[in-house]
Amino acid sequence: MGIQEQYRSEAAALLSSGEVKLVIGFGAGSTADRRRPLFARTPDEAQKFVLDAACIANLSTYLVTEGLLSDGKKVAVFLKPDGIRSINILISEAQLKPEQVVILGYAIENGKEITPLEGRNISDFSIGEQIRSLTPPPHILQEAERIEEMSATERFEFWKEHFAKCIKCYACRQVCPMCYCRRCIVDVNQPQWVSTSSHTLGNFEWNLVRAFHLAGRCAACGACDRACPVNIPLRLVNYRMGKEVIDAFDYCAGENSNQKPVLASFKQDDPETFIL
Amino acid sequence: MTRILLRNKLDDCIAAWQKAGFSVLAPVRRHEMSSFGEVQKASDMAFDLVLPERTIKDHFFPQTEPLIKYKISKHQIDSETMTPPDQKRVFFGVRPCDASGLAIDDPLFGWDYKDDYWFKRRENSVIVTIVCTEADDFCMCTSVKLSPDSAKGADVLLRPLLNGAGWQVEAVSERGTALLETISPLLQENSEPTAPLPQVAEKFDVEKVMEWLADPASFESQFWKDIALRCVGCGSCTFLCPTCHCFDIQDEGDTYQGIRRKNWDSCSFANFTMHTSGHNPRNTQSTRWRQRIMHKFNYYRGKFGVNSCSGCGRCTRQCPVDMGITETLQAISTLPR
Amino acid sequence: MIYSPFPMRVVSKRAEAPGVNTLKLEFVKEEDHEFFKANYKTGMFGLYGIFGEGESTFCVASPETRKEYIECTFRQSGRVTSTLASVDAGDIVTFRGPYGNRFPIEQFEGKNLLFIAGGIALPPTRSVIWSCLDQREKYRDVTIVYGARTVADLVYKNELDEWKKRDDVRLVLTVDPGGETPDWQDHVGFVPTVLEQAAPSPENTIAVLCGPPIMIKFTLAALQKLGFTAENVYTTLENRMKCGVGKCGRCNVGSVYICKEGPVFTAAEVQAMPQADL
Amino acid sequence: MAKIGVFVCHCGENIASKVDTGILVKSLSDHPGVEICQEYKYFCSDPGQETVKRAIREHNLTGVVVAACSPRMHETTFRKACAEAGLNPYMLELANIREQCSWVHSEKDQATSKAIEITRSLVEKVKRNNELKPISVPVTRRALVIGGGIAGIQAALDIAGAGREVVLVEREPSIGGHMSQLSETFPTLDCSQCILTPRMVEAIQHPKITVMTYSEVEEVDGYIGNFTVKIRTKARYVDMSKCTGCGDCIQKCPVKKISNEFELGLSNRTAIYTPFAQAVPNVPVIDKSRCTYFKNGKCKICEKSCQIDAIDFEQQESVETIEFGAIVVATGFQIQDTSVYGEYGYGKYKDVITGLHFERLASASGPTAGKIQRPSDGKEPETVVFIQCAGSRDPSKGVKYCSKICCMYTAKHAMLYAHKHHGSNSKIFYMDIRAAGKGYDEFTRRAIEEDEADYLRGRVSKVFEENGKLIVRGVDTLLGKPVEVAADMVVLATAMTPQPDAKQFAKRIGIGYDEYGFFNEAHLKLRPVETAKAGIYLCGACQSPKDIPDSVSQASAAAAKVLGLFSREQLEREPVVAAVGESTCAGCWGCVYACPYNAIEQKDIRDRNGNLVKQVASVNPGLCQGCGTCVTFCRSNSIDLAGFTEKQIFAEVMAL
Amino acid sequence: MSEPFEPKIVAFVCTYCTYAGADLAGTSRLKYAPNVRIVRLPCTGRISPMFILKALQKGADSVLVSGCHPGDCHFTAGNYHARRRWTVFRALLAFTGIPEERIRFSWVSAAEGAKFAEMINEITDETRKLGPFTQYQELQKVIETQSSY
Repeated sequence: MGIQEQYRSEAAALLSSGEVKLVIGFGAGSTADRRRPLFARTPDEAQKFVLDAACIANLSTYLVTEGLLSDGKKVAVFLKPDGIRSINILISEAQLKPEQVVILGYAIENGKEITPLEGRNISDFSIGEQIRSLTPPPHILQEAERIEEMSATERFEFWKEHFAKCIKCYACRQVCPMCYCRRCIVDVNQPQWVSTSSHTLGNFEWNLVRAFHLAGRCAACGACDRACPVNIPLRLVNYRMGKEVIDAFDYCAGENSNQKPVLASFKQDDPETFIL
Repeated sequence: MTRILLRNKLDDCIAAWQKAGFSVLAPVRRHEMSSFGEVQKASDMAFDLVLPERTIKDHFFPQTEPLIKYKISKHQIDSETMTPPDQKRVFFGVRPCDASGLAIDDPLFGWDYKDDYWFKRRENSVIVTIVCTEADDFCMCTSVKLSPDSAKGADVLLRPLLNGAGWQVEAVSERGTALLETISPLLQENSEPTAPLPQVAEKFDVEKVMEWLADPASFESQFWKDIALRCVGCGSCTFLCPTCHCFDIQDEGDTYQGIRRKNWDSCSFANFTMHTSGHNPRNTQSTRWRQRIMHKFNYYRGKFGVNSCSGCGRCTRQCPVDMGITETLQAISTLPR
Repeated sequence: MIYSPFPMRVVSKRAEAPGVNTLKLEFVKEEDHEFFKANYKTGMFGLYGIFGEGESTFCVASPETRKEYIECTFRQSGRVTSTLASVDAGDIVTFRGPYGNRFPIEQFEGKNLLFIAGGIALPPTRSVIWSCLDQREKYRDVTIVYGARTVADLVYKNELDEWKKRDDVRLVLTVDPGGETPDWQDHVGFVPTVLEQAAPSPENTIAVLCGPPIMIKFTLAALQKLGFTAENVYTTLENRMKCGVGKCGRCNVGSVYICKEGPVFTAAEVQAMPQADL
Repeated sequence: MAKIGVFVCHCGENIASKVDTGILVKSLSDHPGVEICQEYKYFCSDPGQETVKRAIREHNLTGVVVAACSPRMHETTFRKACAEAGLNPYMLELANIREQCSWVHSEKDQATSKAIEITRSLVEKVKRNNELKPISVPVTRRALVIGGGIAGIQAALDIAGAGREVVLVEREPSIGGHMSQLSETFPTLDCSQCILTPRMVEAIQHPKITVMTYSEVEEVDGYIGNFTVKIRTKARYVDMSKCTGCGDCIQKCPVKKISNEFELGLSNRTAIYTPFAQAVPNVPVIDKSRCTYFKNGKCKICEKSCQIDAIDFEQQESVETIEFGAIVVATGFQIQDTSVYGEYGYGKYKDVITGLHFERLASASGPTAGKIQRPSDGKEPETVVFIQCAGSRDPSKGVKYCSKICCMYTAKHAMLYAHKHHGSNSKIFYMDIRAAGKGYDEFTRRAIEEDEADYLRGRVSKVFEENGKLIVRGVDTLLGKPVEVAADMVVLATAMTPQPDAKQFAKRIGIGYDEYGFFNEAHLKLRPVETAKAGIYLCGACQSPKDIPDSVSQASAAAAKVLGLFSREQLEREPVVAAVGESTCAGCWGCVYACPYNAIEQKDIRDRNGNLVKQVASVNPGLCQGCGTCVTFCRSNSIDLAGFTEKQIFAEVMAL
Repeated sequence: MSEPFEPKIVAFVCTYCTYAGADLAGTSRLKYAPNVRIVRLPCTGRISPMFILKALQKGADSVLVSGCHPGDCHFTAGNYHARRRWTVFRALLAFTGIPEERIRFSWVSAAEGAKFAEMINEITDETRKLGPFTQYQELQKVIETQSSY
């Protein structure tokens, strides 16, 4: 039995036994290379699940849909390690109860091979070591390095050109599992900290605030980057923020599910070389 | 015998239009995004695109547009209405679907109250459409009863020559005729065959869809809840749609001055219809997706006699969760009656 | 230009109820005033604004028979209404309108009129009430049923007194149970109940009914019980709006654009709309 | 709209000489929302305040900005004025155009335009101020006194004397502190034990005082009027309720050679012991680390010797949590470790001792029963050299400050030595003689004139042993000559330093400390016994080096502060507290983690039927101190801080 | 010659330490550059990154954020939290090209009037050398005309 079949039957079993009310996985997409989120409520529907190397989306974002888990029932979800990492963060931020999430874990090796991940509950997955050593894809790393090497003026120009394109469709926010706030700061109008207009200034504000709010919380799944319809390399900023909290505070978001938020905790000897 | 414009005359053509006071906009690739942007020479243009990622709507109904500038002083507020720049523009290389989008939106912006911002830009613009020779998996113009060579919304229609050397040129409006006059020396008579149109399959039966949508019972159908499950509620489909026209009006400024702006808004956003009381008529993603489809293929038609979709397929092409109008309408057209 | 408002000077501000104020506005520019006089009909709405904060939509509460001023009554809730609530006489605000359709009061001529309003929904009703009372001779019996949660929540208290004193108007006032004060002389009870007790005849009568959705629902049922047909009951709808002129795309209920085809509808028209979109 | 009154103060010439107030007034008069703008020489004066009040009444002002000095100076003054005129006192802002403008800039036009900008931005802020009401919190009228030395005892007695309950916590087995180690006390030479012991007994017998010895404060939670304190009491292994203090157990204890800490090692003690004979409570403790039973599981001789079964080897340490309204910190000092002065030979030569050792030698209850004998061989010294400032006023090795008591106790030592030993020869190396205090200078004069103490002005460079004598080599700076004295004993006047764990302790209870570890008072001159944390007071040497009279008077002062607080049942607090917008709170609990005061709790939101809808954060206004850390953390902007709301600050910045 | 460039500096400070330190500079009559505008907050913990962005939007050429030294926070830990936020926010600004030299952080106690005065002088001088922050100010200017991409 192939992995896809194995996961289909596992999902079907979860549904038929009544253990979960819903399985969130992938189905065929509108083109051969696309996969789309698929919600199965019956064992039959579970037969439509697809699991292959094109299943790259982080489905954990659906778990924070308003009301989905309020009945206390369980939901199963197909997750890669970055999705599992998201679950850890969401649990530590009290947005999920670990007992409500059944994980159908898988990994994509070399961008091709699907391998199953052992475990069902979040506590079965110890991904701490793994994600700490995880480096972003080489092109992201190279691009980040290239930006670091620029002068401040060049960096500003680089981002200005990218942010100028932003149309404030908030796809980056909507696909992000960490953007679970029912009211986003950009929707606060008394006072209007973030301009809702999508001129470059307003876009700068929005993108900086988004990145800051994700600092120390990003699972590096890249969903925002892929979702951006105007191709802003959002991943770069998120990567840089993640690097900062590791370097400065030895904090790696989503290592486990009982972390204190990095910006709501401190050590007395946190670095402060930049403070006069 | 028809007139043709050769590719190698394009630079002269741009120069001639610029001399006539036009700025020339064409598909460009800039900063990792394709859109319509001002060009100086033919080599600035990106002809290989089936369709740019951004629509020309951007240049008629911009994502953010200053409406009124105000200054606050004691006992007085001075306001000054701002108008779009008085600049004549040629849009070169517009795809039929994008051009149609403009024509679709015209009645909305002109409905009783004329939106001066839209029409000032419309009147200052000449649309040079190039008919399609290629389509991708997402193109769906034929499904909404348009075609890869539709002249809707166009002033000039160009048909690529089979040999790739240029375009067969045809003015389809007075404005188009006038534009061609500015470049008449650059045009030549020729009977070179034009490239064949791409095959764009009809993906759904729009008549059937409209029929189902018009049925009052469909409004409360479970269908909406199921189809919209995976919608994450972003606005990318609406913002990249050549016909979506919803907007917000916002004041922005400091203590002393500011600007009232018209900004794109989206029916996908939860806050879009939220009353200050907290009541929200469209409080779930499924009701919002229903609104979008209903608006495009039922309400708009009822008001303006046309569907608010030109079949560009961007909604699906750009959707982070692979949703879109095509899938929804396909599903509707196959619903059991 | 389409989205440019008229500057308006605040003539006076009156506190109506907790969080509810009425502003009386006069035109700063004569041409704006002329435009308003030429176009305003009872039932229409406008966008009231303050530069720096934005615009907010509510009805014109003054009647079409009095076009020297615009009066508007609103509850303080968001950014714009909070600022509007803080203005004083002499301050400059803005008005954009009048927009929308109207109450067809010439069709009401020769008929009995029944006005029913709940809470903060008296303002739109008040515009029609005065438009008719100012031409009292054209109409037959006039009955006004007005209810609020508490005595304090009743708006236009002076005018209620005035209506009460008139012998050509029948005023039925009520507050919800528990909302009465020790010296309250009028009814205690919900509007539909009080309406049924007052039992106005549906014969040759037009009803104008404004209020929160829940009240509309039950009052409409009461009216139908009394024999009113949905075609003879008028109401207004309020939705979130930004442009007011049918462009911004958010106020529609089903295919109906409230800003252009409304805000005045007959109950029959409202019932034809998809109820889930209200 | 808002009607703001702006009042520009000249502060005499202090502001007016650098800021063109005329221009300031004109500019602000034209600012939107400013109803009236006036200038005056001194707005803080009575007529000035009257002007403000009149303007508030006549113009129905909705807010006031006084452009004058720092809010730290006169905010209270003008808040009062506003309140008297019927305006909520929190509808006031002070534009600081003195300390932060006129006093620090020289160019008039620059200072003027800065003053305009400062004032304008505060006008924008004040437009968005909200009417606030001070928060009332109940006061638990029970005081905690930490430290059972003379300062703590005095504070406890004073508070208890006024009828309020006190818990006195002492970490040693007995109260008494350093004073119980002293022999006679300057300047009266009355016996320290004789005056202290009655106080100790009074404290333990007082019906309103609970003495908790062998106990330490582990955790302090809460805020003024409402502290919750965790106190850990170590196991004594002797039942306090049974023990009569007969001392049989001590007599029988076989482990006898333990260096006696109280006697600074000048004598030994047993494993079960009382620190000193007059200990209060007079109940021994078993030193677990030295006790044979605890080490080997065999012995229990004390248990056998105790006729009333008071020995309890099973006793456990206990933790009690008690509510208090106020805390007096009187944790005292330690003497500096003098071994840093290798050149003085402390630690190397037995007869180089500290002043405190000398106190024990001179004490009638001490190891020598009051005889001055040198530790090495018990001989009475013929010549004693006293070295003052052995640590104090020495930035290089010791401490920068003056320990204040050493001049006096050295004179006393010389005197006691002279009284106890005929033919005594005291040589005192000093830098200055600081004898300011009632009867103090007379006292040092007596030492010199009557008791022939030989004062040599100068530093000692080296002490070394030669032929059984301690050779003290120094300089007499008055004569400008090197001197060498052959001494039998050398007494070092060591510095008073904070307790070794003072900084950790301060952090634990949330008070500030200085670079040495002495606790910070709220204001050195005007609020010397209060700390920056409301409801916590200081007395004694934990704040700075002090002698007994100073410690006692400060203790009484702290007690007066506590009693002042306890005179009210309710306490009014600044209403600068955070509040959560429950409708938008996402319940991520970041604010809960971030709050330094544990003031944020989780609250259940239920629908009409009682079903849990969601959980949101909720601020306890009693606990919130108003730092705003939670506000900044909150991503959905669901928390705001009264007095410094997002709207206010936004407006302030957008007007700059 | 055009007028010499006078930088605009906005400072966000806590009331207990740096504001008091600035007061001390005043009572000590220490002279310093008049370019700084102080916004008083209860604690550095209250200083949100949004404040800094808005100050830049309002044309600040430099922003100073200052509070109590570690261990001295009136609210015991506000400054520790603030320090973490600054570390992260500063990295973000640097990465997006907002020069580090324009956003300054400091600890100034109530006793450090002289440090405050010197620091303001230093920041003013250095900002003067950096010149106006035109790159960011340009964003504000173009919003009048900016519409389509």
